[in-house]
Amino acid sequence: MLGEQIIKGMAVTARNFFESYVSKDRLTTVQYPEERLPQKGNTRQFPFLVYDGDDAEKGLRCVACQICEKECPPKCIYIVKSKDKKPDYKGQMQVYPVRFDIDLSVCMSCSICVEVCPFESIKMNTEFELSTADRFGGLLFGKDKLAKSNSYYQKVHPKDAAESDAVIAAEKAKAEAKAKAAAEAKAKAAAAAVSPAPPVTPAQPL
Amino acid sequence: MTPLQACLLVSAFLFAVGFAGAVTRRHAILVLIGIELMLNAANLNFIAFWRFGPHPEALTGILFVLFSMALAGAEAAVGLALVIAIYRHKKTSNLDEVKELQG
Amino acid sequence: MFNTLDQIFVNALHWLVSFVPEPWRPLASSMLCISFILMVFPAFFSIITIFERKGIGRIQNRYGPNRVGIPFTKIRLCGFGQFVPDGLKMLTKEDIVPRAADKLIHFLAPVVMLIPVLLAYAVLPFGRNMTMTDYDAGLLFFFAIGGAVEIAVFMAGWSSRNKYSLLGAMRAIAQMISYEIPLILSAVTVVMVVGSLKLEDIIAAQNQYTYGIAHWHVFTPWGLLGFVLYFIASLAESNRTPFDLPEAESEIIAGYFTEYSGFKFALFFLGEYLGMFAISGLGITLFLGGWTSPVSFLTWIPSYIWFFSKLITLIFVFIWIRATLPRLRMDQLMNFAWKFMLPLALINILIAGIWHFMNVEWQRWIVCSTLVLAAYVWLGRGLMHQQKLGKRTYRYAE
Amino acid sequence: MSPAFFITAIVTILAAATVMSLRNLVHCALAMAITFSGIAAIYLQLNAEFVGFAEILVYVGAIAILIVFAILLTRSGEAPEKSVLTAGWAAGLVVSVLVFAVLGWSALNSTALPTTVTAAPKITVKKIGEALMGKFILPLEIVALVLTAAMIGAVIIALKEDAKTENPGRKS
Repeated sequence: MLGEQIIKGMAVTARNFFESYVSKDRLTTVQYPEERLPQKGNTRQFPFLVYDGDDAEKGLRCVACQICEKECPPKCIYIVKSKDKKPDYKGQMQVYPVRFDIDLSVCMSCSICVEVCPFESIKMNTEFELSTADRFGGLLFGKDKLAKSNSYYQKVHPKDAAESDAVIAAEKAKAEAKAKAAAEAKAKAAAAAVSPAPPVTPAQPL
Repeated sequence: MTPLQACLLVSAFLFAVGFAGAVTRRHAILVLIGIELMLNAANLNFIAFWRFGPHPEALTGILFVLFSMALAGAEAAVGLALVIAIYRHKKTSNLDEVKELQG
Repeated sequence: MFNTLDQIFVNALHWLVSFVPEPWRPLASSMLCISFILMVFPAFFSIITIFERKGIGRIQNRYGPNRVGIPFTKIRLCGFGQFVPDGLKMLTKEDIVPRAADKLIHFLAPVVMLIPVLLAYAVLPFGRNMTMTDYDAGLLFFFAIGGAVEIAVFMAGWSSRNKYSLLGAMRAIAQMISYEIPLILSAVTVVMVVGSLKLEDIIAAQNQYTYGIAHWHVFTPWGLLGFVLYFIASLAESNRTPFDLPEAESEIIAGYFTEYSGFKFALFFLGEYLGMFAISGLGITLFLGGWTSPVSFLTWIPSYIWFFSKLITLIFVFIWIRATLPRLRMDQLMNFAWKFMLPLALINILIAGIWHFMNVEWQRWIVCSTLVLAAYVWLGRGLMHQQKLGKRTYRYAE
Repeated sequence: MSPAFFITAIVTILAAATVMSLRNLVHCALAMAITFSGIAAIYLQLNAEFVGFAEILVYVGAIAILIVFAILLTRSGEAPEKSVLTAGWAAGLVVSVLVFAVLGWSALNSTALPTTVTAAPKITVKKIGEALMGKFILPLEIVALVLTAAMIGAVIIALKEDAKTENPGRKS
């Protein structure tokens, strides 16, 4: 009979209408600013620089090797090396970047810089509410805005942070082992150097 | 100047305008509009005389106007159908050029 | 006490009018009635636009607007303040007039659209003796004024000098004309049974109760068929889905009001909704007993409450249908009007005649119900079976 | 001559004059619609409500749209360049002015006109219905026949005769 299908269709929409007030899984919309969906594990938005300890200047891991600058497809990283050096986490004297800019309006969050970085110093952040009034300067982040502490990194990407810390610990252990070996070699060499000239009396203790 | 005379004057003017339009204008549809106006002027007279006439309960004026409206509708329909048919044949609705008598 | 509550508006009107000196009284009372209508129904229009957006949202499993409550404050009112920013946006938008448009007619079209729609409210009975002007031929007045809207649609479509708006206007006029006939014929059945064109008499005829149920026309077989026909025709008359072809966004942008923006578009929008309220208001008066209460023990509720609650439920069904049914193609739309609605309306008049002259109580129920069912099924089968898709034929405009 | 009647009369007269004087045909059709609604308003003032509403329904609602459709179908929406008047327009104008003079004069000083202003007759739709069905039953049936014949005739005339006489110019 004419009109049966119309009534069936109306029944479906009516059920939708009343169930949306009753059952919870029908209405899946999230009221964005107030409620937020939990972020997925490997969320990545824009890169940031990691520093150890609490002082961004001293603890910055980046050694301005400019590999990420060369590898970045849209060329949105700009690094200026420093003249002097500062010790890095292994105690070696390394150059550090005086200026490390990333143009977030150009960056396409491909995280190639994270992959190529040999020093675990650049990672992907999960913060996306970066809207600014100024389209050019506002999204050009300098070193100060990019640097975040390692603890922040643990909080944002716990799993990757753990791996990165493990790598760094291993590096440090290897460096210390090498340093210890070098120290022993130096000690032996010093010992060897001392044995041919024993008569030199040690300096007078003040 | 009784209201009846006022109505008669208005309908006289409408009739004159309708007649002028029907006679002077070149376009076929405007002639039809002129005829409609003339019919309406006549209806206005009927209603005026019915309203101010001796015994309005006879309702002859009103019913005459109703029938004339029905006929005016039929006439407009047929007239416009003719105009469209002429336009389709001669590609013009200018009355001066529609002079041939055969089909 | 109930009667005072029921007549509260009427007494307020008389009290206010009594301040005016004697010769100006009728003018003052009509001015007050006009201001009442001009206040209530545009406010009703703004609320209904929010109900519509929230209702359609809920049907599609999402929230409707729920952010704007009282402007400039934090109160949300779950979205019921949305019409203020909407209205403001509509008013402050730039009013673009196409260069090739016919300025005068382009400007006049929304005005000519709004005048008949507002005039139609003069005849609707909102409550017990709350009709603004009670003409003896009130129903004819309503349909005469309703017919005058087509000229405004044509003016809008033609004056914007734009192919789509002209096409939209032609479709809208063709649709309005072909659905006006079933609309009027379904109202004729009510006039036949009640015997008068006066809307007050039509309501008085529906105001009696047997076993507590009101004598609404919709409870009689011919009345139900008439109401269904009237409802479908009023859907088409106010260009609502599934007959909203003239303003089908997907096909011809926005039909006849493509070239309108800002305040003129708001007027068209207002005109469409006010037309919808007027036609459903008349539908309520004709078939759903106007301001009478459905059951005898509820008559203490004031009459205008009944009218407006019925109006809201009818508008909800409009919204419900808009959220459900897809849009009809132009030939299906015309086919449905001329091959289904018109014959059914004519048969309905026959059935109403039989109903009127068979005065044996239960016999006429059976006869009329079977006739209604038979006609519906027979015409419905006729409509459903001829869906043979012939080769597509084209007619070129020469 | 109440002020309301005076205003409506002026509006109707002006609209009627513009109908015949405008160049663009669609403007004429819309001015015609205003004239018809003016006439309907005059009917209402003469207490002939039923006829006034019928006038709006028939003329403003239907015939105006019919004429506008005809204008569009015959492609005369734009104003023509050449003159809109026929050859012998002057004579026609003179005759129509004469017609108005004669009618006006006879209306103003004929003696047979009823001068008494009678009270507004209380007519109801029921009386019109009874008169239609009673005394005027024959004209009603004849008008019904005329209307059907006119409708069928109009459709046949306007029917596209691509079936019978093929227009050589156009491949259908």
